[in-house]
Amino acid sequence: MSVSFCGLELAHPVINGSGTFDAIAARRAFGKALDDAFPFAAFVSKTITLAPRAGNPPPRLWEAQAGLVNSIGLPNKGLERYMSEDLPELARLPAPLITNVMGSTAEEIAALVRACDARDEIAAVELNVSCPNVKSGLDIGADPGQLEHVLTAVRPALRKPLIVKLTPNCADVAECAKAAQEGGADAVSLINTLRAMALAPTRGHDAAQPRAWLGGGTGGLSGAAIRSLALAQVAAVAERVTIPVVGMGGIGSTAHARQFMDVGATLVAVGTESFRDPALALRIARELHPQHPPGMRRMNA
Amino acid sequence: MSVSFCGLELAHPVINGSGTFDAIAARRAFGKALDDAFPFAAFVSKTITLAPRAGNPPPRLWEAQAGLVNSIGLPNKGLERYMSEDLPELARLPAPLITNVMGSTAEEIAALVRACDARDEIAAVELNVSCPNVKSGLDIGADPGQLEHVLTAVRPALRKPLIVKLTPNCADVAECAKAAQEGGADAVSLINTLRAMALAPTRGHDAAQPRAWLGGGTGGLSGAAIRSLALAQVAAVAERVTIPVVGMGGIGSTAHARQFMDVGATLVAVGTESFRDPALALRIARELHPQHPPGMRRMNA
Amino acid sequence: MSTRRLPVPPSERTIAPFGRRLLTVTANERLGAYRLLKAADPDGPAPAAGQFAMLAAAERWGAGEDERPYLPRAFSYARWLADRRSRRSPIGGETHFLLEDVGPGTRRLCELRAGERLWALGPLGVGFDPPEDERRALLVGGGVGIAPLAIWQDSLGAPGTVLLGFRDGARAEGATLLGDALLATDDGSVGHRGFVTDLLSAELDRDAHATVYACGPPAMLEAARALCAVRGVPAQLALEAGMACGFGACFGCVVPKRCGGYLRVCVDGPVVDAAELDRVEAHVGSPA
Amino acid sequence: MSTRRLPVPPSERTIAPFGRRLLTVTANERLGAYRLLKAADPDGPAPAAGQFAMLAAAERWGAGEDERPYLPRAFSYARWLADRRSRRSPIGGETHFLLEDVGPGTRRLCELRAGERLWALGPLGVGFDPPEDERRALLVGGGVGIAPLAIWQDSLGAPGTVLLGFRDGARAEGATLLGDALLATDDGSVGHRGFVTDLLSAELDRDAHATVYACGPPAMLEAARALCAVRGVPAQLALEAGMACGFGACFGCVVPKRCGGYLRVCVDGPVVDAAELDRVEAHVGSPA
Ligand SMILES: Cc1cc2nc3c(=O)[nH]c(=O)nc-3n(C[C@H](O)[C@H](O)[C@H](O)COP(=O)(O)OP(=O)(O)OC[C@H]3O[C@@H](n4cnc5c(N)ncnc54)[C@H](O)[C@@H]3O)c2cc1C
Ligand SMILES: Cc1cc2nc3c(=O)[nH]c(=O)nc-3n(C[C@H](O)[C@H](O)[C@H](O)COP(=O)(O)OP(=O)(O)OC[C@H]3O[C@@H](n4cnc5c(N)ncnc54)[C@H](O)[C@@H]3O)c2cc1C
Ligand SMILES: Cc1cc2nc3c(=O)[nH]c(=O)nc-3n(C[C@H](O)[C@H](O)[C@H](O)COP(=O)(O)O)c2cc1C
Ligand SMILES: Cc1cc2nc3c(=O)[nH]c(=O)nc-3n(C[C@H](O)[C@H](O)[C@H](O)COP(=O)(O)O)c2cc1C
Ligand code: FES
Ligand code: FES
Repeated sequence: MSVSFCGLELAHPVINGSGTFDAIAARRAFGKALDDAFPFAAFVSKTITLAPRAGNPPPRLWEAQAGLVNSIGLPNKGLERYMSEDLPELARLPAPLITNVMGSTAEEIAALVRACDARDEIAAVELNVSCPNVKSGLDIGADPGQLEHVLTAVRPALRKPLIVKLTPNCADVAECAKAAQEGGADAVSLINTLRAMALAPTRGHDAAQPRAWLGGGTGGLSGAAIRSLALAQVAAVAERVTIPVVGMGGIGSTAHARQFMDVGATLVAVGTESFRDPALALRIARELHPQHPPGMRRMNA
Repeated sequence: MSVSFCGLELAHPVINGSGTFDAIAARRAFGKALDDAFPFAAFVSKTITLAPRAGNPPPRLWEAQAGLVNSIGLPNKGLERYMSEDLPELARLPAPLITNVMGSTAEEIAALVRACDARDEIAAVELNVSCPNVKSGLDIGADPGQLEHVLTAVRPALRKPLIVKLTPNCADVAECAKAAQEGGADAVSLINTLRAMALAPTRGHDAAQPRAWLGGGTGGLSGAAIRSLALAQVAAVAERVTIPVVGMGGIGSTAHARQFMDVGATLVAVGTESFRDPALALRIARELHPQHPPGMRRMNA
Repeated sequence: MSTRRLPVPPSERTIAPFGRRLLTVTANERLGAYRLLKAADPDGPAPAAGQFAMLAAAERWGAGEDERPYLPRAFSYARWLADRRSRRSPIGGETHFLLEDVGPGTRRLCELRAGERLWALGPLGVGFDPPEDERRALLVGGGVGIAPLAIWQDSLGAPGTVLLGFRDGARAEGATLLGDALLATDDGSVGHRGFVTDLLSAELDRDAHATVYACGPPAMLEAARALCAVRGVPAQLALEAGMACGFGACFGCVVPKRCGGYLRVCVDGPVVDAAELDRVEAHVGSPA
Repeated sequence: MSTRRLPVPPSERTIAPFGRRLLTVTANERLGAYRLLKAADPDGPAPAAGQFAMLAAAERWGAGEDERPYLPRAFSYARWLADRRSRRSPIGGETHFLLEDVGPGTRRLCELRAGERLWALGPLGVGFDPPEDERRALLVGGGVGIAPLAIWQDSLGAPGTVLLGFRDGARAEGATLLGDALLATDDGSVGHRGFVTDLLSAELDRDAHATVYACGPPAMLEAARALCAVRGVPAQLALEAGMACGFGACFGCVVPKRCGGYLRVCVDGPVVDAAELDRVEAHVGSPA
């Protein structure tokens, strides 16, 4: 039931959403059982940036209606220590490694991508373009023109497949996907979390100045609550582009995974729902019909 | 506990979301009890267009996780019959009437607005700018420049307060709100439903070609599931504009209403949650503290 | 609760109290493949036959399959037993609903136990009209669609002719909800093997001076509509459609009208004159 | 289920099976203001004291206040009774959790009845380390935070010195979970009127050659940490934080480290050496 994706041969069509599974921490919790029953056909790392980031102050989590609002703030060791400390561990996983990177300028992104290009342990790169532009404050991925421009600049630095993780916080995600394709993306993945907010609970309504619950102020909504929004975005994107699409957003069952493939996703990613059961993706992969017609059709296209 | 909003004196800060309450139909179901305990401080009509619209073919409803996806398709009698048939009935309501209108060109909008200006039964106009632009396909409200341009053109046609109902399907809703203010809006309301999709359920996975469930193809998500997204958008808008903000999106309790006011909404609107209990808005209005600090502060500003 | 059955005044529509109210489950009885949910509705007005209520469990409404249900669900009043104290007032009684488990909402309601509570909004919609010019009432029901015919039979005060169709024997046990009925089952396990509409056409051939009251799956309703149409027999059809609100607010529950456009099942129906429709489409948003 | 209590091998961390598993509730007993939830965990390994599990009701997890809960909730193992059959294997036993109803998730778990099932992922995190150089174990608990001290007392094999603090008498009944403990209550209804940390400082003044094992509200943990720090007494603190996953995936459960940066309570804790922290911040995402 192998699936070919950007030249990679994957055991099945289910991967993880970046930042929703830490294989190294999971090894500490589940031991070798994790490697014996590794749920993902490819492992996507948490977003890596050039410089280390501590992430946002707590609280970082808010539980919403059938969803989760997080403001983790992309904590990571930074490129250098990721390469020296994490890569050897991740290379031992029984699945190809996709490294997710983010930068706020073309130069930063190029440096990240170049570093990934140099390491054989990395099979492909996923570029997170949900990074706020320093000038406009908008995600650099929200403006099709700017996105294509950045990609054209950085694409030559990578000989491996480039997946662009689109931002859902835009007016026309399909247009952004088209721009990514024009810019040289080999695939696009979506959706990332949607901008959300929560206020600290107040017992009764005390006069106390209301304050945001999340240490980061605002956060991103994920999980079951966003599935119908994600399905609409994935369908719109798959209609517009010819490159493969990685669909995600609230996938919590094999039926959900099929829906995303039915609207044109080649791969699906499980994110928040893994928090309810880390082995969920494994169950989905096993239950999925090996050659799922719509998925295959688009892949062989 | 009256609240002043764009020069209107309202009994309390709770109104209805356009298209989520049909006062005329409700009278048939609940009789005069509706008028005796009318839940809304002002009544917002369903969106009215120049020409009559039958709306989308069924199915029009999909129940999502703590949410509803609808593709009603803005059925309405058209401006002329709304004025002749509905207005007399709506004028008898114990609350001022806000007529919600939508057009796809500045000319259409101007005609609608002018007609509303001529009728004393109408206290204010809400302009729904979630209408797809014929050229770009994007909502006319999604592009700040275009929005300000349209508003500047139509604003002179109305001597009454103009509320602009923003579209949430944009990259930067606060920028759109600012544009609305520049264009002459007296208030902005948000959020409208978010583009969503659902596939028809398949018992097991039959080979049958998967098809969209909704007759309209895609629809809009509303209800509890979108509350954290709505709160973030309302907060962002209230920070950017000086005109009053009408906040809505999944409000289902007094606590929720307070949260929207805490982030800067002057009025709140109840929509989908009214479907669970048509008297919900009444309960919220009664439970709300009359002079809610943040709300008042912004109003007297 | 001491109650006695009272013929419900045959008025087309009872006005609902504004706002949902809490009912207390008094019993939840197995009726073959169905559940008969009984609840005390002390503040509810006597419904007109054919009207429905929007129901939701007061606790844990949601968290079923795909985190649903979220919105309340529509159910026909199957019976109304007026409280004795209110013999003179039409307020207060025990209400019965016939439930078929077809998804997360009905599943949750089917598991309610005596003493648990549910939210109800209703009575909603327009019910059945009594027959005109001495026509006999011909009640035709399919599956769980027999529910509104039971209360209609009560309010007519006379058994009349009742034809009921079911998929199988387990479902046919639901027929005990009504007085002496002629049965048909798809598998022939009870009564006539075949469609209830076979019985209907025989009845109409015998005596067409009748008004047909039909409720059931779309295919059955369409067959009944057609049978009546060719014979010029007036028919009132109780329709179903997926609903979000039940009181005309969402415009979600529409079915196409003969004259073009749509009608809202929740406020223009659920009972409609067959003449208003071209045909009964396989409805969506509720079980086929 | 025939079981016998076995001292749990004091290993810092037991590896969890990969994937959540279904447990069956065997009892849900009232313990003053708390509930003691007992469940059969035939496939679960014996946890190390201080470890926790992520729990969710198998049915109707959600649809509470604000449509929550959605994610599972973290609970310390309070006790582990190994199945007799598995005397030689560490697999299979009855697990106990002490619950305080503070919101939609705990409320749902508190209402589970014997025979109902719940999802469990665990044992997770790192537990307590035995005392070194003959120090005595000094167990200090506050409120529902006494839970991990009970299983720690079991696995130490000796009662040791146990100091427990509660808000009131109803909560103080939770103390029966552990062997002979000294009590303090805020309202003085039971034992010392005041803070459990008053008892702790007295104990440390009497004999500071101890290792302190503390679990409870942040204010209590911080007071205990400070008391130990000034006296150079080693302390192991069982922390709490709002969690989404429990296995290091979400980076949501962080607390600031002394040396800067954050540690993840679910994988670097919940039991941490007090020396790793500057101070215990009022944690968020779980009841104060
Ligand atoms: C006026 C009226 C009277 C009724 N009277 C009765 C009665 O007396 N007894 C009775 O048992 N039933 C009655 N029904 C039908 C009942 O309302 C439905 O069976 C119920 O709403 C189903 O809800 P559910 O959650 O159990 O299943 P759902 O899954 O919500 O609904 C089942 C059907 O809805 C569709 N569906 C599936 N998923 C979704 C989704 N996510 N969103 C929208 N649609 C979906 C499919 O077609 C599926 O077959 C009546 C309906 C109406 C309109
Ligand atoms: C390692 C560990 C061990 C634990 N052991 C135990 C134990 O043995 N027994 C026990 O009773 N408890 C224990 N807890 C605490 C328990 O996990 C929480 O009480 C539980 O998660 C609360 O969930 P809830 O849904 O009941 O209440 P919630 O409302 O989810 O949580 C209560 C607190 O979370 C915050 N909050 C409110 N709303 C939200 C929201 N929407 N999103 C995020 N946060 C919100 C507020 O601070 C509130 O006081 C432990 C926690 C941890 C981390
Ligand atoms: C706690 C958390 C952390 C995340 N971190 C990242 C990240 O580092 N990089 C990234 O591209 N996406 C990140 N995401 C987004 C997910 O990869 C995914 O796009 C999103 O959550 C939607 O999928 P889901 O609903 O299945 O979780 C994160 C999501 C969550 C919930
Ligand atoms: C069934 C339905 C119909 C709607 N019709 C309209 C409409 O005609 N015009 C409009 O501006 N908004 C319309 N809306 C959007 C609501 O007014 C509101 O902005 C949105 O539903 C979010 O609020 P809620 O989550 O409280 O429902 C509609 C929403 C629903 C659910
Ligand atoms: S169900 Fe909402 S209009 Fe009929
Ligand atoms: S709870 Fe997810 S990392 Fe700790």
